[in-house]
Amino acid sequence: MTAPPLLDAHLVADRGAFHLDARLRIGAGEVVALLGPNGAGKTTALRALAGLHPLSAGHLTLDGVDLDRPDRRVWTPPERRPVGVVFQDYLLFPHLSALDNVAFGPRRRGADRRAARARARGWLDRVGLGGQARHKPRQLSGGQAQRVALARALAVEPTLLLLDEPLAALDARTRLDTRAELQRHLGAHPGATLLVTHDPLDALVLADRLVIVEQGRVVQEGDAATVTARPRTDYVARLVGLNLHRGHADGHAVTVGGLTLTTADTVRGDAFVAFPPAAVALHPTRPDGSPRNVWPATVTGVQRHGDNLRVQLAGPVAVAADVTPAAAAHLGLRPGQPVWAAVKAAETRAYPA
Amino acid sequence: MTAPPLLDAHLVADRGAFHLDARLRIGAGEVVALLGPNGAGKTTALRALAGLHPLSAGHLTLDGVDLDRPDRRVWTPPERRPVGVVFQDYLLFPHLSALDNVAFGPRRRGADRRAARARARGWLDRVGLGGQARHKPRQLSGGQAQRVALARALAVEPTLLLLDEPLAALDARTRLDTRAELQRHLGAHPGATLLVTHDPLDALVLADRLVIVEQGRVVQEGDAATVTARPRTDYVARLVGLNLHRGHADGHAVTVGGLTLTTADTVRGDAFVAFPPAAVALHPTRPDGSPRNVWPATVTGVQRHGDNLRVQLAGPVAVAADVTPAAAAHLGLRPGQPVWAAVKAAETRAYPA
Amino acid sequence: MTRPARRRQRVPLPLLLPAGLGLLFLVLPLAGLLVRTPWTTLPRRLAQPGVLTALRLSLETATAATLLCVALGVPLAWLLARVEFPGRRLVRALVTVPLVLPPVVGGVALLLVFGRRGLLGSWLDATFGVTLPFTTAGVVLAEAFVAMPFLVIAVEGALRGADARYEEAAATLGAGRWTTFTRVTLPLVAPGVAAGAVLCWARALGEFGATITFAGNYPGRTQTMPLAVYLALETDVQAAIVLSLVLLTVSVAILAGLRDRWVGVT
Amino acid sequence: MTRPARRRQRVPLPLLLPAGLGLLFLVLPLAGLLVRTPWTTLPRRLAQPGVLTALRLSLETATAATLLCVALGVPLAWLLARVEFPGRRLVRALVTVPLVLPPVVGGVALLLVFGRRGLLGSWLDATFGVTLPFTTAGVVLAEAFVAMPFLVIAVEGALRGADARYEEAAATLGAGRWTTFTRVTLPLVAPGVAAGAVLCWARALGEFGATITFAGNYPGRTQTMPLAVYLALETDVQAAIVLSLVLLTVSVAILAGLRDRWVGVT
Amino acid sequence: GGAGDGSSADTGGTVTVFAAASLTETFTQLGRDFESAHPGTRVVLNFAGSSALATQITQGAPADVFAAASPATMKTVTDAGDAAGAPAVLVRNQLVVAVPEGNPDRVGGLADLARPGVKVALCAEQVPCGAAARSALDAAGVRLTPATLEQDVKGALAKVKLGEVDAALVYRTDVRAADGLAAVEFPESARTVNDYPIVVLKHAGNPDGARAFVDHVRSDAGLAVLTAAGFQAPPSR
Ligand SMILES: Nc1ncnc2c1ncn2[C@@H]1O[C@H](COP(=O)(O)OP(=O)(O)OP(=O)(O)O)[C@@H](O)[C@H]1O
Ligand SMILES: Nc1ncnc2c1ncn2[C@@H]1O[C@H](COP(=O)(O)OP(=O)(O)OP(=O)(O)O)[C@@H](O)[C@H]1O
Ligand SMILES: [Mg+2]
Ligand SMILES: [Mg+2]
Repeated sequence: MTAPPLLDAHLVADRGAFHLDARLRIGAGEVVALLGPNGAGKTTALRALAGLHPLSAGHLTLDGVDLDRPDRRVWTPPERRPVGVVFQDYLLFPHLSALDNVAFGPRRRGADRRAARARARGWLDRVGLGGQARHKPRQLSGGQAQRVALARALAVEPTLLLLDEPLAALDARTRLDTRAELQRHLGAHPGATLLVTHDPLDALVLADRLVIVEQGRVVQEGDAATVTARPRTDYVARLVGLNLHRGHADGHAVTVGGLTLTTADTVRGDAFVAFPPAAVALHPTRPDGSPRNVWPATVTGVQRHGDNLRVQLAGPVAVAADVTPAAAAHLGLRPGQPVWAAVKAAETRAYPA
Repeated sequence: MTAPPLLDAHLVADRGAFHLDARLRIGAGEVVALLGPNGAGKTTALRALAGLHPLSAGHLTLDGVDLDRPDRRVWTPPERRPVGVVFQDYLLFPHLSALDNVAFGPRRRGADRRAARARARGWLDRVGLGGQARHKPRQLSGGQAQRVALARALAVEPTLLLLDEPLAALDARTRLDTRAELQRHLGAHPGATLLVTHDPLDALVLADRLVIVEQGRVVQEGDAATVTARPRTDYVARLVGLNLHRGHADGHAVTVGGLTLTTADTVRGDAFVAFPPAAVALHPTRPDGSPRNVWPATVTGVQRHGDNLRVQLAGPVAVAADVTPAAAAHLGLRPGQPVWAAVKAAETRAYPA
Repeated sequence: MTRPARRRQRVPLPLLLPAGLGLLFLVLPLAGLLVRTPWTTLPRRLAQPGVLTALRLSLETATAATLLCVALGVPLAWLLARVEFPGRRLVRALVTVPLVLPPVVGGVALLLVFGRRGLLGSWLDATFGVTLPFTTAGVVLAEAFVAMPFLVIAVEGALRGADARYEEAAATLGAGRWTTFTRVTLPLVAPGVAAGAVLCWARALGEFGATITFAGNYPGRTQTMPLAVYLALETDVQAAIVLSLVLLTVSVAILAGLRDRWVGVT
Repeated sequence: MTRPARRRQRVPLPLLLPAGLGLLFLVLPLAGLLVRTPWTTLPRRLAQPGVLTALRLSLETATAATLLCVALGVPLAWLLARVEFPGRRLVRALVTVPLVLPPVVGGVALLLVFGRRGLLGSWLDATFGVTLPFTTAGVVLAEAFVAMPFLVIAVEGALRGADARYEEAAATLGAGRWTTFTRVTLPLVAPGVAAGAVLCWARALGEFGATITFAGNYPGRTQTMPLAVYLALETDVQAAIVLSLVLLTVSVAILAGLRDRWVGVT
Repeated sequence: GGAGDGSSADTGGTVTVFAAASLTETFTQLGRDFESAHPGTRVVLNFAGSSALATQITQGAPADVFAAASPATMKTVTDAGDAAGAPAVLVRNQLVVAVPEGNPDRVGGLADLARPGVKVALCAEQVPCGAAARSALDAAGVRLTPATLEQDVKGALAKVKLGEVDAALVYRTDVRAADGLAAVEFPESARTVNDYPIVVLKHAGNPDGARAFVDHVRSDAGLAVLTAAGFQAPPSR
């Protein structure tokens, strides 16, 4: 992007002992997913953007306007920010019907009662709750409430849309519909969107770019392809389902712990090496043949994982391997059993750390 | 099972205009997942099992003991039921530390303070929150709170364990760990488990059997393989990612709407036919060759779906098709465009309705 | 809020026993009064001309005082609950002053401020020709002074109990503090306001000391039921009992008629 | 509860204005009293022997009355909030009786029940040799009678506002109703109980009519500060003002010293 | 209860006296005098409104002596059979017009109270000072609309003191006790004297002490204390 991003923020904030220090830029029409483990500071960042948590330093510029600038004592109250929020635990007004909850924002932003209600009705229909318009929040199931919250935030058509786990409480079917709906809306609207989510699928489907925070710091960011192909932390690796190890590379060889892995990529210096659990083949005895990376390991755990079994292995490097139930039966896997692990060089990826 | 199931229940209950009427049987050590769209009555069923919502008819027998029998005016209060519950929105006691929340159950079930705390500490460690033992619930992030709730319910080691979306708020990484933890615990404990979830993956990984409710009724049940292979309602079909149609079968031919589909299976009479979106091939012109089922269709929508694109098609039957971005670029898909859809008979599954 | 739908309510004895004792303690004295009520002469006593006038005046002034308390007390409670300012703790303690002050002294204090020679009263008199003592408005003022702490404390408690994150949600939807207050906060704490208003109303209805001291006692103008009761006590305990019972019956009937609205059942 | 951490608190005028007026209304009379306080003779007046005794007695009896109210009133509030029984609405209205009853009549009613010739009193006297009127215990009783409604109503409101689903969660963890009450419900509504207890204590501290009627006016035994104020008013308004200020200062200091604990700030 | 040993013939122990609030100062003094005259005896005083005291006594309050501010309240006690013997008149009190010091409105008699612009506080007719005021005004043929009908003398006095009214009809003793006020005597007051009766109670725990106390307050020394406060000696003396 050559144009300045719609949102340009450097969020520095404290919450008890927790310290957040994260830079965020989101372009017009761009959807950024904020991912991170529990307690990483995602909600705190979102609250800071909404004006609900003060910045202690840094800045927040939206559409060229400085909303927050602690050094210059500039601060904009939440109600004056063109920001819409879907909260993690709904926060639907209990005394208002679903319709009036959704109409609340348009009403406050100047629409008359009738227009606000008409707009709200449209949004309720779009999230599939046209029939529940008169229901009070306590008469809605968890998922219905979440969808009303979504409609309420979308109804103000904000420049910056913030969503804290907007799809978490939806059932698989509704989730698909609402995700598609959300995707359509996000595609249509010119503002910036920040989506806090735990679900990598939501992030991959909805977001143009991923920002990953851990312990208040941005640890990785980039588009889905880069992040999924080249995770840089354990958390990201598990998120995208890869084994990740950090070691020292010298051309096609990366030394990790006591093991040297041969990789297809060429790197030098500190490097990561990543490979999917499905790429790890298990053998009862040392295998011959093409796999260049072979090492003895010990089974420490076996869990069902989808149609396959995921096997945890200890050894020179700790890795996870996915095997089919048939293969598992053949190997007779149980904790403590020694096996040989093999990974083809072609299935590994190495990149600078 | 020849032995009577540990839990044998016929839950009939009313909640406003909503009527629940569901039979549930869970064997010792068995894990049943209760799936259904928002508002289907999952939480209501769970509350009835816990004794928090009265049955209006039916019965509830656990381990041979009648806990609920409205016809004989038998009713057991929640605190006397050997039942543990993880609530959908945590309900951690705000005035107690995480440790004391978890110790609450053991304490009430007779352990002395020291023993209860020791047990609680063990459970907190197992859900990865040993360091947060002294935190009050409001100092925990959403996901941390959920994990404490999980530990609290598990700490009473109940005969019947009820979980209302126990993993919904967990991030992908913790979810994997906690799911594995949960699976280990469920595998070890001799009681029955009912798991309400929206996540088909949770259900497939954790549950031995799936029960699907819609509008208060059980619409399908069975093990994962059966349910995923032979969905019987739209909801289930979308849950497991299949196109599903109901029609009339006559041997290898099933007539659905105006279309007759050739299937590999042989059925007669009312029948379902199911096939995955990935099995639907799209062509710009009528294809020649092996696929036996070919029909003209119109694109109504295209969404990203993982690495692929999911294309919604109208025509004699409405189906979804998954295509690679490359194929989509080749076809130049946009809404309104006519295409030809083709499905190989070998990729369809037909079974009696 | 969802309430537990437990089929059979078993009430534990350690709760039932003190609850019953408490109820007995509150209700027995009433029974004592009823036993002493001169039932035969009751109709004659009730028919006396002053009774109805005093009752009407009592209900009117108590209601007016409650409205005044709500109008001033709810914003004050909001200020105490939601805005941090230096000295807040002291202000909160000062709010309880009328509660602790013996009402007669409260009346004297009101005279010192609003009386003919009072700090504000002399100015009010000179500027607007308004005198408050010995008027019905004075009764309302005296009752409001004594009853306001109940409203403020009850509403502040309700505000603190309410989840302030709803107000955050309202702010993100574009509502300023005032709109948030009227559209979100007030409806959320409505049960607390109702409970406070009931306390306030009941206290105003029973007010005696500040009223007689500040507003005096003149039938039809400032003589409320409690004043009539006290005067009756001077000569005839039974007449006082009858008047008290009238006051009680009317107020209990009104409160019971409000259904559960004033305790937050929606 | 999370409180909004808004950087600059802008207080809307339509809230600030009535709040300020309300505060002024509550505090101005106090200023009036201070203006009239005879500062020069203050030390001499305060040094008089009865003052300290009456103050101590007031604080002790008000505290004892509050404890009694909490012990009986919290279970009663729980019963009203959580158990459905026929006539609940009437019982709830009856709880407000001592609020509306003019306190002197309340004292008469207490005499009719607990007096030596009263319904229960004669039995108590004959069986246990216990007489309550004209004793310090009688003061506590009279104050508790007058103050209990504040506690019951405040706590019931808090109970209804509390999310009953926590109690359900406790039940599923094996807690019976009593354990749930002590371990979950009480801690959850602790702010409400504290607010109610403060109202109750302040009301008991200012109690006059029921006390002088039921317990008499014996220095050292039943003469609390409000009674001393009343007697001082017979001869000397300034002495009464001084005594009232002593009472106020002590109570405001105690309430301010409780920090914000009694309004539910944890 | 504060009763001493009733069977003993001496006055030892405690004498519990229920006295009208308007006797607070004089009876406190008299109690102290009595104690020094009878070492070993304690006088416990309970001051309140006469009617409240009467109610307490008829409800079995442990009292030895009752000194009321009006014959009417005394009558409720004697009617209930709680008095031992007939009450004696202790002192009398006379109505005056209380005005602020310096008498700014130049009130000279009852007739001046009816002048327009003069605000007057009276006691309500249910209490002795109100009944007395009514008969005094009737006797003087003065018709006036008071600003307020106070429940007791104290209330009426407070209103004069704080300047809310310009004059009030109260007892002489009350004006004497308060500073900043002046009393305007008027001839009709002779007809409206109010008697303070005193009696030993039937259920007295210490009847001998009670009698001794009554004798003490009715003695010349006792009366001196009372008249010093503005009371008049009863006619029989
Ligand atoms: N009210 C609070 N007081 C003190 N610390 C808090 C508070 N709320 C959260 N924290 C701490 O701040 C950190 C960040 O919390 P935050 O809610 O932003 O995390 P999150 O990334 O949103 O987590 P989750 O995925 O669980 O929602 C956590 O470590 C948490 O312990
Ligand atoms: N308190 C209530 N009063 C009346 N109706 C209610 C109440 N709570 C829920 N319902 C209705 O009962 C039905 C079942 O709700 P329930 O909470 O059991 O659904 P659920 O399957 O758990 O949904 P979700 O997946 O959204 O949690 C819904 O249709 C809902 O509208
Ligand atoms: Mg969060
Ligand atoms: Mg649910």
